[in-house]
Amino acid sequence: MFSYIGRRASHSILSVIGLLTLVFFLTRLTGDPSALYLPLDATVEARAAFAKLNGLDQPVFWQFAEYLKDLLQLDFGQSLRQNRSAMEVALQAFPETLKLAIVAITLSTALAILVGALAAARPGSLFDRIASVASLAGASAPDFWVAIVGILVFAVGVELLPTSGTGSWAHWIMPIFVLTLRPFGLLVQVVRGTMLSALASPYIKAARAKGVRRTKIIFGHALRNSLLPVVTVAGDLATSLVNGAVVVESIFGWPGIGKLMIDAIIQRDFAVVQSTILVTATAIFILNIAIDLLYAFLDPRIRY
Amino acid sequence: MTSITPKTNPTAAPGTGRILFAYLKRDRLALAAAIFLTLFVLAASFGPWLVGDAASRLGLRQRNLAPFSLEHAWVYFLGADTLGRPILARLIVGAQNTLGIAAAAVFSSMLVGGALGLVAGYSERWYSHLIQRFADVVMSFPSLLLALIVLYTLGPSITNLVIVLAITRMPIYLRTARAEVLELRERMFVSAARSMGASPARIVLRHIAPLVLPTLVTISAIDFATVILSESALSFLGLGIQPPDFTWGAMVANGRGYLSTAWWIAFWPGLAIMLTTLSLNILSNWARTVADPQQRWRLQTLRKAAR
Amino acid sequence: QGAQEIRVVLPEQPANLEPCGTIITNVGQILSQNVVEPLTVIDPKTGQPQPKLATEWTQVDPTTWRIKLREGVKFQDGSEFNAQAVVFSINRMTGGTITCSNIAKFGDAKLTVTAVDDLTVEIKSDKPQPILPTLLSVVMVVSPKTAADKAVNDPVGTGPFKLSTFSPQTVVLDAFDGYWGKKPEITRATYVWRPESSIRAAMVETGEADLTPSIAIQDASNPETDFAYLNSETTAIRIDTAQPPLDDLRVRKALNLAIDWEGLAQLFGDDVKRASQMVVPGINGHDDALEAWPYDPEEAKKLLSEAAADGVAVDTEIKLIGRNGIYPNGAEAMEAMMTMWQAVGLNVKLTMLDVADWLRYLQKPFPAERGANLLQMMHDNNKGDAAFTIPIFYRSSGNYSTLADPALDREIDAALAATGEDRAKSFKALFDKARKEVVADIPMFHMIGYTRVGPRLDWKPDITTNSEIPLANIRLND
Amino acid sequence: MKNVSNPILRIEGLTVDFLSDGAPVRAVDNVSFHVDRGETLVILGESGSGKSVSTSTVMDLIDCPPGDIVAGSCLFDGTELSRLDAEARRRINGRRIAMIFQDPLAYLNPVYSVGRQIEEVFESHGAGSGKEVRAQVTDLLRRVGIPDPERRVDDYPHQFSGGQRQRIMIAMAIALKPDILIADEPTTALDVSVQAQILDLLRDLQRETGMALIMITHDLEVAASMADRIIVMNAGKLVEAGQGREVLTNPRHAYTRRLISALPHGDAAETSSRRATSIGCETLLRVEHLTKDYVLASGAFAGKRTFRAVDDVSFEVKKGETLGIVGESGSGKSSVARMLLRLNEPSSGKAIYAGENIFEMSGMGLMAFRRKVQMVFQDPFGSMNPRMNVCSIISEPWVIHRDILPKHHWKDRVAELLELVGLKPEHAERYPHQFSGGQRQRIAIARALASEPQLIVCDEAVSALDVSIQAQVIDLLADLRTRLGLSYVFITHDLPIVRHFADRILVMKQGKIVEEGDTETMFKAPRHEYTQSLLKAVPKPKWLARDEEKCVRFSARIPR
Ligand SMILES: Nc1ncnc2c1ncn2[C@@H]1O[C@H](COP(=O)(O)OP(=O)(O)OP(=O)(O)O)[C@@H](O)[C@H]1O
Ligand SMILES: Nc1ncnc2c1ncn2[C@@H]1O[C@H](COP(=O)(O)OP(=O)(O)OP(=O)(O)O)[C@@H](O)[C@H]1O
Ligand SMILES: [Mg+2]
Ligand SMILES: [Mg+2]
Repeated sequence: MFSYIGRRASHSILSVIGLLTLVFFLTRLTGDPSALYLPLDATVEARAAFAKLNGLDQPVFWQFAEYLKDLLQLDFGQSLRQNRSAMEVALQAFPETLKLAIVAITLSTALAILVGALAAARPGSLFDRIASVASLAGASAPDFWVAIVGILVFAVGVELLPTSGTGSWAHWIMPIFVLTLRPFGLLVQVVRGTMLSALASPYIKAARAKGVRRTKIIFGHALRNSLLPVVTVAGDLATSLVNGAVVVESIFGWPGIGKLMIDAIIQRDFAVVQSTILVTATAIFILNIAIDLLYAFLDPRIRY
Repeated sequence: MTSITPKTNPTAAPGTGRILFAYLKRDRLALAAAIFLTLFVLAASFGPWLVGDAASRLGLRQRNLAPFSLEHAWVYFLGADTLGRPILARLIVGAQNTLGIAAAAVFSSMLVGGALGLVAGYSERWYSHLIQRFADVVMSFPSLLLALIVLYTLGPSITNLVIVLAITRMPIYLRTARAEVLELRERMFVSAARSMGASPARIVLRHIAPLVLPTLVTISAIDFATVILSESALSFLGLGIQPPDFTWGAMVANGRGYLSTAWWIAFWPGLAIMLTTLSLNILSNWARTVADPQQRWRLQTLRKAAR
Repeated sequence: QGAQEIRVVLPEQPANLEPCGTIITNVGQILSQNVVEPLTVIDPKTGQPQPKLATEWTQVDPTTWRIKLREGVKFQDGSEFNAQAVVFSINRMTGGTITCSNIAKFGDAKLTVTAVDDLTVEIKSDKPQPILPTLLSVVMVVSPKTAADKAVNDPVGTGPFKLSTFSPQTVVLDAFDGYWGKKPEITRATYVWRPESSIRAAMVETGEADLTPSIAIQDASNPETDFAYLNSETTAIRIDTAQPPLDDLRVRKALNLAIDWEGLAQLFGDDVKRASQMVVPGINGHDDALEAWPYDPEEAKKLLSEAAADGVAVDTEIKLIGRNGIYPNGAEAMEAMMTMWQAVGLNVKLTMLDVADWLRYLQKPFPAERGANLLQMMHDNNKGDAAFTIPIFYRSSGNYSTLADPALDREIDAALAATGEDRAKSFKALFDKARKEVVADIPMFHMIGYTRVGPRLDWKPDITTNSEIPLANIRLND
Repeated sequence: MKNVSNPILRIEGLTVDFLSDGAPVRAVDNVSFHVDRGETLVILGESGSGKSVSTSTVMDLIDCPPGDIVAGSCLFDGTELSRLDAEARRRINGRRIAMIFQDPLAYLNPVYSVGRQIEEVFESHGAGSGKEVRAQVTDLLRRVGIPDPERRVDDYPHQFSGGQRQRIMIAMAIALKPDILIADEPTTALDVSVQAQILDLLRDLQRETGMALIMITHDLEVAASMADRIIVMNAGKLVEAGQGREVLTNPRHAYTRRLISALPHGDAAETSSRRATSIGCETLLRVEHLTKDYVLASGAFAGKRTFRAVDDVSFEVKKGETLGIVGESGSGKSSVARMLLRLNEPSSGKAIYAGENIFEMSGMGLMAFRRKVQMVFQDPFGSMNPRMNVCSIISEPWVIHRDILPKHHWKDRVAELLELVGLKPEHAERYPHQFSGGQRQRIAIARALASEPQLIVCDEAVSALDVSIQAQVIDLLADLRTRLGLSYVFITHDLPIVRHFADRILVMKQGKIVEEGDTETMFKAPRHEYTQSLLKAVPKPKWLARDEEKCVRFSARIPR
């Protein structure tokens, strides 16, 4: 087990290094930041001066060597735009995203398991149909649509919630709601599907013969046996949330890493792109290791 | 062994198509979904030919025309968009690009992701690890950055758009397939197949894949909506579909600024996306039932004995 | 939120608060005139420079200006405002050790600043600078304690407000007690940002905020709170005159004539003004008498068939290059124009690009294999003088220019060197020529901005609102 | 002695159908029986005759639809079960009526430790929790003969042998000392000595609590030793009912008579034995010093323990020979079989098949080997893909090895194979879950035969078959051996069968071979004391015990 974790960790570190290398070279194929950073009417000399000042005039391999050298001293570069250390910028934004992601994924997984399991317990019933249609409608609605309409209704219309921003618990409600919809819809379907197969298994009959309560049969026996795909899909959704929920972050003014990363990419603020990817990739690799360990915990037949 | 006694009564089995149709008729919701999707596909095939001109005709003086007015031609029944073009006609014409791109992206990500996931789950060799770390890397790679890179290196085209969309959606199929395989490969019938000499390919494709597929199809049905919506975000960068061509996703994005003043611009294409996703899901649930011998009775006409 | 505190919602987060970047909208709207002050300010009505930290200026000779500074001014960190501080600020700007956006306004001019006495400086330039006082409106004076070799996020200036917080969510400015001028009514201003126009409008509506600039036209639905103002932006399409068939004057004219301008104006609201030239009224050099191109598809078709008869390949594919998010409804406008051009028989194809990609076409050096192309652009001249417009577009050395006409270049150089009445007249003549003889662009509209101002505030936006929102000018309705 | 007028369970006119697109399948047809407190009712019957279905109905385990209870009433202790609501029914299940399932491998939840699954019975009925329950659980495991129960409670089902899992199932069923215990083939996977221990346990329980026992079995000896009354079912119908002794010694219905006469005859075995007549001298398979250690890690982070399941096993199989492997449940028989098929890697040792070490084969060699060696798994249900119908299951070897049979013959050949193992050709379209335990076992055999192998490893291949079908299948296997020179490794607990069918016998205990030899010699003069105890541990008829006669064998026709 521990040797497995060690092996996974070393593979993952290698992969992150590979990822960073890839990002470094590929981002530099996407255009010249000086054109974006300077005003449109800046002169050619001004742009050349800018490139020189920021080392962009060097050959890419040289820049990469410099980058590696700095990395060894835990210097992740300066943000061109923000006049700050790029890693500082990323680390400041990441917790905000993480908070949202954790709440959203926990909530949606818990709710989806509940709803999906109950739907699977009575396939074709009214509850099943309503749950399916409602969750799918939520999952396929554009997130900005839900967010803006939500604000127009709940903040402007009935004035129950603040429009946006951070601060009180009330500020959490709408962002979380928007973030929960898609994971919820997808997970309800996955739970329902895998549960249907699990409920037809002989061990469910055995549990019934033992007189196990129905809720326990559903949630203890059938669900537990169908958790593998559920955990995987939830993990994948968590990953996309960890990568940042751009729409929610920008609409609600949530200072997360998603918007930061998008802005940095659009503005070719390379140091920030690299730092944010390093932060989120680390989180994602750790998450995936945790999920793989969870497999072994959930199903004793799986051994690494 | 014992001599073969050929029997000559191959009871003419009703064609699989007929059986499937009978199953479809038993599930009203699935039937409705199938009809609905057929309509969409028909719209996608014949729409441009029917209302193609109307869909691109400017009407700057009837910008954001409200829906349900009968004063204008029928194509304006659902209102007009920000350039006064009839939304209904645009929905019909946009179906082709939308469904085409989404289907291509979802299908290829499911195929590639699923296949890699099956390999990664079944094999314990080095490439299994390689595939998994590859998935991790793809997951950590921002899709927007990928899109930009593709745009700058390969240039804008619909194929490249599909490639980007497919790559970004792929890890979920890969990881889900792998997770299921991890459990399935420990099952006895896999051992049995192995003991009969089935090659790994056969075991994976014939024995494991059919049990993994339903989950992948469920995910893909919802991914359809995701892909349609994210497609418009990537088109915004200049990758892929460009005006005057458009998709439902682009129509939704177009109405973003008008949610409080002209709700219909984003609403109708959003509804179309939602209905497509819903239909695909209902059909995928139906297919899951058909494919599972233990559930299939739900779609059969159970003839009870007289009592 | 106290009685004298206000909250402003901006469309975008300022990436930094470097005072040398105040020409960037979201930096300028926070810092300019609030935290840091320039030497001069431009009068929005006349386009002429007015005193701020400089009180008087005289041109000693064509390349030298002498400037008198205001007395009794202190920086927010307590340092004294004097000639040394001005020298420091200008050197910091031009020194090349930090990346300074504002310097772009000076073009390739080289400046040397010397302190004559405690409250007088002398500015020398390598070339004649007839509009130096106008240029000084982008020179933000910062405390000499500011780091000279790196961009900062904690600007210290002489303005009525000092920066107290800059976090990823807010910027907070507090009134500065030692301000030299009139004490503002507002004691604290909090800035937040939301990109979605409808959300910003909603925030003012619900009272979560008091002011938001640049809301979309469709959100400006309440005449009580929503004010339109002519901003300094002019939209246009640049015609690449170097590429056939666009090198033919008839084709370029036809491009202008084929657009249903009235219809197109629907996209930008009732208050938008049809443009005949690249600068807005009020800018020195704007020609009020110049007529914009009319809508005349028949004439356009005729011109095209004439050109075709002369062997011009009018059916060559012409790329219309748009930029996503350039201005509200920008993509729709491109789609509409493409359709109209197609209607007169031009083979125009639209490509919408992201900024970085679009920039390659905008700025020199242009991509080699660019083919016939039309480029969507927006020009913002809020600095009062056509000198910030004409050379870039029409001089062969101009950064955006596709022209190469030595005669025209000479005319432009002469106009730039002129002063007073002469200057305005030469600029007008140039705009006239550009519209009628050169036709290197398709001016579209002078754009309108909308600002929503909450009922607590007594304030109206004007042409400068895109670059600054001076809090000191805001009154409170009790 | 027994209060006949007030039976604890009375079933009246039970008729059960299974519905699908086609005509309904009638599984149980107008069956009535009853069982009294403290009584043992044995249900005998042909495989697929509806025994499991009718008893499952009592537990409300038939899903309706696709099941359809056409008619019938089920009176438990005076209450009509079908009228109870779900909660009342739940409270009866497990506490008052308990069931041991026929197929113990599939009926345990793979993701919970066995201890937890037994504890669950207590928890579900509010019969305690925590430490005390755990103590009871280990005690139960000890009583059903799981070695080292304290350590093994936390292991998972897949870490137990077939027989051990069956005993775990039994422990689960008797946990709350139910009023009625329905035991569906409770000892098929158990060797005779463990079987005796379990049967004793059940008897003790009956004595202690007055439990009624409904026992479904194929083993006539077990039936004789347990039954107060016997009912016999055939093709869904009840064909005979009566006191145990009467039915067994004086059968009236034709099927019953056939059943009893189909028993392998002891003395006659000498003449009508199914042993090979000519064994080649060619060695087909030679196993040398085979050893298997399992890693037991109960928690994700717990340290490793290993357990030696197979310990230095060596033997030989000649062409045309049947090697019987008998032994204690959990002694490593299935482990050996799985290694021979290269499904598990051995910890050490060699197995030479036709001159090549199985464990070093790869690529085409392995493929060729797998064509020639087939296995019938102890768990037939698990060994079939639930998504494939019988036709594709049986024809799978032909898909894999294209040269066996041309495609247009497949359908006919499937029908033929089904008939050979006593099933009907129309069963080809059904799916594994639609069969009875014995039927599935026969499908597994048909599949093994389909690839025309040289060696078949049969792991409890006929344990769920009633004697008549068993005889038919054994005849078939013997016939193939004679005609085609097939060899068998025949793992079983059923001593009469090995005696009847095997040429040589291996006896295993705790992973080691304790005795090896010629069948007759072994039965006549067992050397090892375990073998001796095996041969002695034959159940004796109940009526003889009750009549306190001396320990005389129930039937002189079955000498042991
Ligand atoms: N789900 C089902 N669908 C259709 N037929 C079924 C189903 N389950 C059982 N049957 C059929 O019902 C009949 C009775 O099955 P049952 O399991 O009761 O047999 P059994 O007497 O227990 O046999 P065995 O001794 O082999 O276990 C069999 O012919 C079987 O094929
Ligand atoms: N995967 C496993 N992990 C740990 N222990 C195992 C595993 N499989 C089997 N065992 C143990 O190995 C021993 C031998 O098991 P095996 O299945 O070979 O027994 P068997 O002789 O076939 O018994 P039975 O007659 O009951 O089927 C048993 O004690 C069992 O508990
Ligand atoms: Mg049975
Ligand atoms: Mg076994």
